[in-house]
This record gives sequence, structure tokens and C-alpha cells, in this order.
Amino acid sequence: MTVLEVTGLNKSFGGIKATDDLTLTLEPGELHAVIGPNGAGKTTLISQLCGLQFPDTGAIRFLGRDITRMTPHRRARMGMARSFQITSLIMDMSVEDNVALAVQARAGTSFRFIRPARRIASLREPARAMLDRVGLLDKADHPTVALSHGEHRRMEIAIALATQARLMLLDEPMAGLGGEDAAEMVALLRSIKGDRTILLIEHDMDAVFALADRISVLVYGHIIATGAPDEIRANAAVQQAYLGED
Amino acid sequence: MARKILTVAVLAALAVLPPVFYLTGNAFYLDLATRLVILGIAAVSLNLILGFGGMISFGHAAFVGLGAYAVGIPAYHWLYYTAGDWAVSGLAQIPIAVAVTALFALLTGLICLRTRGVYFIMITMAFAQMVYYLIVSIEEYGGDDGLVIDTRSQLPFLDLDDPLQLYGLAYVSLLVAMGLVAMIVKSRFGMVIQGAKGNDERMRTLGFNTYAYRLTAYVISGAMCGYAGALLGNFTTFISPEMMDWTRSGELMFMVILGGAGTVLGPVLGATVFIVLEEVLSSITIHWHLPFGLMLIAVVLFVRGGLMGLFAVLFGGRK
Amino acid sequence: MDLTLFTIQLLNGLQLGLLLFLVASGLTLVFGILDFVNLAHASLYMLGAFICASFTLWLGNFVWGVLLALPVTALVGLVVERVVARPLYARDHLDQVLATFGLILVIDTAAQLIWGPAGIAVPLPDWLEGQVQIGAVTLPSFRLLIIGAGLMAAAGLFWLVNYTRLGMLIRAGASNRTMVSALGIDIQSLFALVFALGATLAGLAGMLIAPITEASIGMGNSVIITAFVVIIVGGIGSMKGAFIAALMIGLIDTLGRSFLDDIFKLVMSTEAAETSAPAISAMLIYIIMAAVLAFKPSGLFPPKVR
Amino acid sequence: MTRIATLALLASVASTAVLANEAKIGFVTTLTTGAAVIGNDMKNAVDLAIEHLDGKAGDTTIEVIFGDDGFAPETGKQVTDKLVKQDDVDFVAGYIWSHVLLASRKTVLDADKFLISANAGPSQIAGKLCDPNFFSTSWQNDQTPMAMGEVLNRQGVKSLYVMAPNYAAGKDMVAGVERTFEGEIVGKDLTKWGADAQLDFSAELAKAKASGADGIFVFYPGAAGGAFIRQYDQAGLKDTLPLYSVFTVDALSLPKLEEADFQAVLGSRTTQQWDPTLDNAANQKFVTDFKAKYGTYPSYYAAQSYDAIMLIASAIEAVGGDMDDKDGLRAALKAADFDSVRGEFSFGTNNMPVQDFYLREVVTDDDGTWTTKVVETVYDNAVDPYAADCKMK
Repeated sequence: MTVLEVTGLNKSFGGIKATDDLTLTLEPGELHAVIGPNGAGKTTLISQLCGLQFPDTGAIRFLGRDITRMTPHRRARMGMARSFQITSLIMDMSVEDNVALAVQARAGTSFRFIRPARRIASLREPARAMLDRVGLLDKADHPTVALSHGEHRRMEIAIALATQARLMLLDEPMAGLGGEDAAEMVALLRSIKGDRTILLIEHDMDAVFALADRISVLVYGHIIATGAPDEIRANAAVQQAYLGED
Repeated sequence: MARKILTVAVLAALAVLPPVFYLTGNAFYLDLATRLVILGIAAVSLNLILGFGGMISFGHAAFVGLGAYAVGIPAYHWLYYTAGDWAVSGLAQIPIAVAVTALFALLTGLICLRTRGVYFIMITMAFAQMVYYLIVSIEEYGGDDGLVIDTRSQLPFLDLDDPLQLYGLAYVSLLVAMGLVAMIVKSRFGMVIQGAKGNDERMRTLGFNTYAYRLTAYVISGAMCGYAGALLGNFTTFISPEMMDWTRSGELMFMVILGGAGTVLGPVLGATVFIVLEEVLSSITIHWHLPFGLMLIAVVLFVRGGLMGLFAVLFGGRK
Repeated sequence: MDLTLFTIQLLNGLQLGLLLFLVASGLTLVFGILDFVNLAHASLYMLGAFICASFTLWLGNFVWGVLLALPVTALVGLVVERVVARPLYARDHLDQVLATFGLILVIDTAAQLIWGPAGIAVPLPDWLEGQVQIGAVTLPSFRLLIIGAGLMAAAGLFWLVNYTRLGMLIRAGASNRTMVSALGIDIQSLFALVFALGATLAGLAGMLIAPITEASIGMGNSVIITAFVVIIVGGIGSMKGAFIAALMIGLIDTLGRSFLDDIFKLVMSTEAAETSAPAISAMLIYIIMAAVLAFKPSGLFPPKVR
Repeated sequence: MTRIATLALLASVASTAVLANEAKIGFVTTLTTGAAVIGNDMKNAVDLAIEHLDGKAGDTTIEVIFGDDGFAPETGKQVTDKLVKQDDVDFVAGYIWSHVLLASRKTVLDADKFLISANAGPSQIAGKLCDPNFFSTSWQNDQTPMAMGEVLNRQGVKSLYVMAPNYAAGKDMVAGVERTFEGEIVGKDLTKWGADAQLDFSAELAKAKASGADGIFVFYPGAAGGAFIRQYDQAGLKDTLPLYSVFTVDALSLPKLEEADFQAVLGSRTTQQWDPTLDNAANQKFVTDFKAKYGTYPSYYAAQSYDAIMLIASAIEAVGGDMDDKDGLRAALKAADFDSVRGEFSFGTNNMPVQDFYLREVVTDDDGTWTTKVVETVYDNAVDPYAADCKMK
């Protein structure tokens, strides 16, 4: 079954079209990248996918169900996870607490008032496992605010993983990463690939072409081309509209 | 560790000093301590949503007032009409106070929590103002003049007319309130509201219906404040809409911030310093609002994290 | 219903609304641009009234009193900005609420120490004392003056915000602070200027009300909450919102006070109407605010997303 | 436990010994906020009374401790608590506001001390809540407006517009005038009161004018009074809608109105149980010395406060300074054996004054100062309407 199916999505802000008749599908297990120049409407797209904004018209189907007007937390419970372009962690909590909250989100209701959450092994152990996977286990007890930018990006991945999501929406995970950090992130994403369905929104072309199964090119809110990396590289319209400028 | 010592020291001082004052003929200081402890409970419960949940309620005095009226109104009917003896029983009054304030928190929270930031600050205040004017308009219950509660709550094994027993009840209630808040903030529920304070969008995309969690926290906090109000009514034996004035809500907020928001002991410390300062300054000059206001500004400008923050800087307490 | 009375009440509501606008516009400017919650805004309203009253009694003329009091109030605003507000711009709203709450206590007490607790009645020149007859409607001339002054101030503000360089910076500052500082504008002076402007507007409102109600200690406390209701209903930072909400609140409050009991008498007993009408009309503006926020959590005219 | 009891006993013995030559009076009033203008006037009168007494009642030194209620019942109660429990005063006097008095009442009476109201007169305290240890040197809320209602009848006023703040005393005042006024009340406005009280009465005045009433009755104490008269003047109602007020025009508002030259108030009428022109020796001394010392006419608040101190002093003297002789003090207070500035003075069964009420008019005195003078006596030896509800004999 198709994981995500977006048809005819439109969204405008005061006359400016941020999303223009956008159509997109994600097949199970694929890593689908969306690229596009600045201001192409990538973040608006992801906000609509995760439910922080609603489209003006069009439909979004997730795992066969229409979620166009569903609230973010209900989408999340259906198995959609999102990482933020600008690091969006709970800074005054520890690294492990951040990830444990993601585990907790999957572990039934949190209207539980008595047992101390930090002593519940079924929350802490998976969280530590995820931190191990992204190489941050030794920083588990640190306050999040004390970590570096690269480490924050990796925490975002750990959190997305911890939610056990069927679909991960990754909003520029490489943003602001250089050299070693970037290489580590590519390796990390490659290790996840195949495990989960991933929609990757990214600026870093090297990373996109190294990781993606399919690529969609977004210009002025409209997808002008979709295909395998080689097809996109060869596409004249894409080169003109996007790669040419780069 | 240092923080634990401080907590024990403050609570021990509150347990021992006021009764000693009373027994040595300084009854007034026991009164002062009773007021302090009761307002401490209100501040502790405000702190649950303000300090831990990031919801800046500027209308918490309304809960205190409603709690007090929930004690006063049945007692009034018992005194002047034919309400049964249940009406002066604390076993009825206190549950009524808690239920009424919880319900009020639920109804107003449904609307308030749709808003954010300054809108939230102001709409909580608006609801408190509505209650204020509502009570003012009910002539039967004294309106603006307030209501004298001639009979305190009747409780088994306790005589609230005895200042020492009343203080004991308030003090134990404070311990329970602090324990409850400490338990709640460490629980899974507490992690969610703290997470939502830090980053609401993140929590929602993780799958938490943060609105429901905030609302629950708001109701718990309101009900605890209502309980404090029931105690306050018993203590002052007089209730008036004045208790719900927006400046009273401001004072509660100040206690929390002064002591240290987001800490369990902070609000108690804040209430203590507030009450003592008020007493000391007002006995020096009737224009005590001037130095008091200056101190308030200075605390905000220079003492970040309140007294608990200051303490942490001085003695290296763990955050 | 008596049409003449209704017209008079409309004008009275307009006058109240315009006074509210003067206070609320400064509040919303400071709030929208500086992101600063100033509970003590209405203390400047009170100070404006007292300063003007002192000058008026000293010079024997209200108009001179106002003209002299305006710059003095602006100066007070600058001092408050420098000493209390500026260190708090980067802080969260809670700190600002508390510090300015403290400022109210300080200014109220200081005013009592300077001017005494009694308050000052402000005399008007003879040409403002009388009444004006327009058709069947008689209005005190001073109230007409308030309406005129309020409309002029509103127009001036509208012009300032929409057609001047300063206004452009103000609007830009509201939506994108970093951009303005990137343009090489001294953002600190801009903020100080905006704060002083807000203080002056609030002071002017105080000066205009003083001949009606006297300058009195604590007069600010009665207006600050209403002013906040206005800007919350209008949408914080929106001048248009503040204007419309101020007129709305002014009219609703006045008409509620005038006609609510008559309306209630249609559906309930006279006695019930007489007790419930004052209570409801006192609560009316809060009920409206709650209703607006229930449906539009960011007010009627939320400024564009930052 | 025995040890503590012994200590307490010793302490009480010791305190009796000290107190034999000293009596303490706590005086609660409003010394901050805008209402402090009233409190200061009362404090001035108390200071003058102590001066006239030379600080002594008989051989007993009188000490007065002032407390500020901040215009809030809760604060007033706290201050009273402190006076009673910490300062251990023998009498607590003062109280401008009904709600502050009601809030503080229990503290004083439970401690078996004497409570003397120098202004507030809520109906409860005159009726159901009357107490042998409570006395008033002022009036019951309803009485002054009742006298005004009577005046209106005598002047042939047929229809009346009524305005008052929407709080308990305001409603009492309205009830009082309705109790005696025989004409028709054509309109009534209860305006917002409290911390954000309504001071702009444009809408109400417009309604009052449109109602076509013969006169307007108002009750606006403190700063609101000045504001009301100002707007009444601006609205040009002086000739069409004569003003009849209670507790609105007084010696506190008149100097301000005079300074701002608001002529409309001259000639307006108000009822009261006292006036600076009352012709008795105590009053002449009080008014002359008050003016000499403070430069203004005393207000009725001041007169009542002065009487409160004189009443207490007469009781202390009667028991020879023995503050433990509660029965003696009570009887002496009840006897009211002192020269009141209002002239003839006695207490009714409920310990409220039985006294005359006068109609006063705002006039200019020989020095050109605005003040009031008595026009006629409305009631002789009036008893308040709640006395019957009081169970005391």
C-alpha cells in the first residue's frame, strides 16, 4: 500500500501561492527526497503533511486514510514522525528525557500521575538504545542545550526513530552541518534507510543524490519533476529551473 | 543535596517556630504563619502550571476566592436559613470547594488554553474579573461588603477555632500539596506538561494532545487553589470579592517567581519572604508599597531564577 | 426608545472609545513592536493627568497645561524606558508583567507622596465649560473636544504609521526586528521613541479625562485592564484592531450601562432587571473578550505572522 | 505545660500592673490610596482630640496606634488582628468602610475588647450582629438618606432620579431614600465601584436628564463625589435637575471644588447628623482649633473620630483607668457621658447613636471659604430602623 498520497494540494498566504497543485506519493520503504530552491515551499509542504497547517484545497492520505484535516498529534499516533529544520528540541530537558518522551508517546496514555517517569525501564531502555544508534549514548544525561549543533541534528533522528514511525518527515537534517558531522549524518540516514519510509527535504545535493531512491523537484510550490536520481540529473527542465542556478 | 537541606530547614522552621511564638504569647505571629502557609499552598499549585507547565495564569486569585465562598455560602445558609448541619461540616465544604474550582477551571480552561502567550495571561485575568463582578453583584452574599463566616468548618478530631490546630491542618496540607506537585511533575504526565512548556509543537508532532494535558494540569492546579481558598476562608472567617482582585493574582505570581518558578520549594520560600517583607515594611512606613515595588523590580531584573536560583548560585544546588 | 437619548449615548460611547484608543494605541505599539508587556502603561496616564493638573493650576489655563504636560510626560516615558523597560526587552512576558506590576506600586505611591492622596480637580476655561446644542442633542462642549482630539490623534497615528519613514520602520520593526537592525537603524533609539510616543498618548488621555473625573491616585488601575481588553480583542500590535476594538468596547460599555436594564425589563421582573443589569454591564467587556478569544484566539485583527 | 501556664500568668499580672496607668487605642482607617484623604482627616481629628485631652483620661495616659486598612477588608482585618493580638490595645476605633468593619468585627469582639465605629454603619451591625462591646459615634447607613427622602417630601419633589455606586453601602443609601421618599423614582443607576470604579457618568447623566425628574439624588463618597459634581456642572443640569446628595459634598471635596471654581455645588443640599456651624461649646472649640491647626474645615469623618476618642476617654476616666473592669467600661461607654460635637447624644438599645439629622446647604463663609451651614432640622432624636432586629435590651 502507498504510504503517503498527496493530491492537488494548494495553500496560499495573502495571495502568494506557497503550495500550488502539488501531487506526491511515497511507496513503502523508499527514501524520497524533495529538493528545490529557497522559497520553493518546502517547509510549508512539510507543515501541511504533519498537520501544523491545513491546506486550502487538496487531499493528503496516509496509510490509506484521509488525514487532510487531522490534528498533528493524531497523525503522529498513526505513525508519522517529523524532524524540524530549525532544531526543535526541549532544551531545558536532558538528552535522554527528550528521546524518552518520544518513546512515551508510543507507550499508551500519559495520563499517569504516580510513578516517576525516569524510573520506568520500558521508557528509558528504548530511549538509550536509540541514543546508542545515533552515537549519543555517552551524552544521555547532559542537558540538551549543552550539545553541539551536529549532535542536536542526530537527536532529531533518534527522536524520529523512537516514535516507531512508519513515515519519517525529515526537514533538512543536514542543515548547518559541515565536514565530519555531515558525513556522520549521511551514514546514519543510510543505516535507517529501508527500515522506514522517509520523506527527506534537503538542500545538500551530494547527500540527496547519495541517499534518495526517488527525487521530486519543487519550484514555486509546484513539483516539476519526479524520478530516480539519474533521471532528475538528466532532466532539462530541472537543470534550467534549479540546478542551473546553483 | 544542598537543596534538600534547605527544604528540610524551611519546612522544619515552619513546623516549629509559629507554635513556639504562639505559646510564648505572640499569637499574632501564628496568624501570620497561617496566612503564609495557606498562600504557600496556593502558590505551590499555581507553580504547577506556571513553573512546570509554562501557563502564566493571571487569574488564580479567582480560584482562591471561589474556594473561600464555597465554604462561606453553605455556612451562611446554615446560619440564616435552614440548611442542615452538613453545611458547616468540612467534610462537605472542602469537597464542594474543590469540585467547584475544578469545574470552573475546566470550563474556563477549555477557552483559555486555546490561546497562547499574552493572550493567555489576559484571558485568565478576564475570567477572574468576571467572577469578581459576579460575586459583587450577589447582594445575598454580601456583594462588595463580603461575607462574615461566623462558624468555621466542623471536622472530626479537629477544632479549627483553635489557632494551633488550624495551623497544623494548613501546615500538613502544605506538605501534601508539595508532595503532590513533586510527584506529578516527575510522573509521565509531568514530563508531558514540562515538554509542552519547552516546545509545544514538538510535543504535538510526537503524538501528544498537549491541549488535554495542559487542561488537566490547569484543573488540578485550580482545584488545589480552591482547597487553599477553603482554608483561607476558615482562617480569616471573612470573605470578600477583594480576594479575587487582579492584584491578588499578581501577588501569587510574584510569590512563585520570587521563590523560583519550576521548583517545588520555591513558591513556599517566595510566600514566606513576601509575607514577612510585607509585615516588616508596613510596620516601618505606611508607604511601604514604594520600597516593596522597587524590590519587586530589582528581583526581576537581578535575581534570575528567584531565591532558589540565588541559592543554587551560592551553594551549588543541583538543578 | 428615545432617539435623542440614543444619539447622546452613541456620542458618549464614541468619546469613551476614543479615550480608550489613546491608551490602547500606545499599549499596542509598545507591545507589538517592542514585544513588551507594560502593566504600568496606565501609570503614565495617571502621571499625565497629575502633571497637567499641576501646570493648569499654576498657569491658570488648561490648554497651556496640556501643551506643557505633553513633553514632560514624554520625558517621563523615556526615563521609564531607559531604567525599567530596556533591560527587560529580551526577557519573557512573565518578567515584564512582574516588573511593571512593581512599577505601578512605585509610581502610585510616589504620586501620593508628591501630590497627596486627595486628587486634583482641573478647571476648564469658560469656552469649554458650557454645552453645545446640535439639533435636539445637548452635549457638554468639553466632551465634544475629547471626541475631536481623539479623532485627530487617531488620524495622526494612522498617518504616522502608514505614511512616514518612522512609521515604515515601526511596521518593519514589528514584523522583522533583525531586518531593521540590519538596515543600520539604531533600534534602541527607535524603541525609546516608540515607548515615549506610547507614554505621551496615554498621558494625553489622562489629561483629557482629568477635567471630568479629576486627577486621582490609582486612576490608572481602572483603565489599564480595559485597555488590555481592547488590545487583546483587537489583536496585539494591530493599530486598526485597537481602534475598532476601542470604539466597540466604548460603545458596548456605554450602551450597556444605558439600556441594559430597560432591555432586561422586557424579559424579567423590574427588580431582577435592576439587580442583574449593573452586574452584567460590569462584566460585559470581559464576556466579549472571552467570546472573541474563544473563536479567534489571536484577536479580531491578528497582525501578520512574524 | 504548667511552666508555660505559670509564665502566662506572670505575664498577665505584669501587664495589669503596667496598664493601670496606660490605655491603648487602636485606630484603623485608610492612610494610603486615594481614600487616604478621608483617613488623614480622621487621623488629624484624633490627634486634636488627644491634644485637647492633654494625652490623658483622668490619670491614665492614652496611647493611640494607627493602622492602615489600604481600602481593603482583608488588609483591614490583618491590621486589626495585629492591634488586638500583638499591640494588645483596649479599644479598636475608626473604620470608614462597612466591609472593613464587618471583616474586622469578630477579631475585636472575640478578644473581649471594645469596638467603636467612627464612620461605617452597616445594617447588620445595628441589627442582627449587634454586640454589647460595639458602639458607634456615627450613624446607621440608611439614616442619612432617609432624612434626605423626608426633605424631598417637604420640598414637594414629586419625581426623583437616583444614582449610587453598585456596592452594599450604595444599595443601603438607595434603600434609605426609597424608604421615606413618597414621590416616584423615575430612574435608577447603580454604577461600577471598586478598584476600577466608573468615574465618567456621561451616560447616566444623559439618562437622568431625559427622565424629566424633579431632582437627582446621589451618593458618591470620596473622589467619585468631586468627579460627579464636575460632570453635573458640565452637563448644565443645575437649573433643570437640582442635586440632593448624601456623603458626596463634604469638607474634603469642597476645598478642591473651590480651587477649581466649580460653582455648581454652591447651594446644593445634603443631610447629615453634624455640621461645623452647630452651636455648642464642644463643637465651636473643635472646629476653631481644627481650622487653626490644619487650615481647613473638619469633615464629618473628623467630627465622628473626635467624638470616638472623647467617648473612650470618658469611659476610661469613669473606671479610674482600670482597664480590666470591662463591665465598668461597658456601662460608661453606654452612658455616653461626654460633650459630643453634635450636641445632645445618647445610645439606643443597639449602641447606635440616637441623634438629630439636619439639612445642610453649601455656602460661602465670611472668609469666602466654601462650607456648609444648617438649614433646618429634619429629624429629632432619630432611632435607626434596624434597632428592632437587635436582641440586646
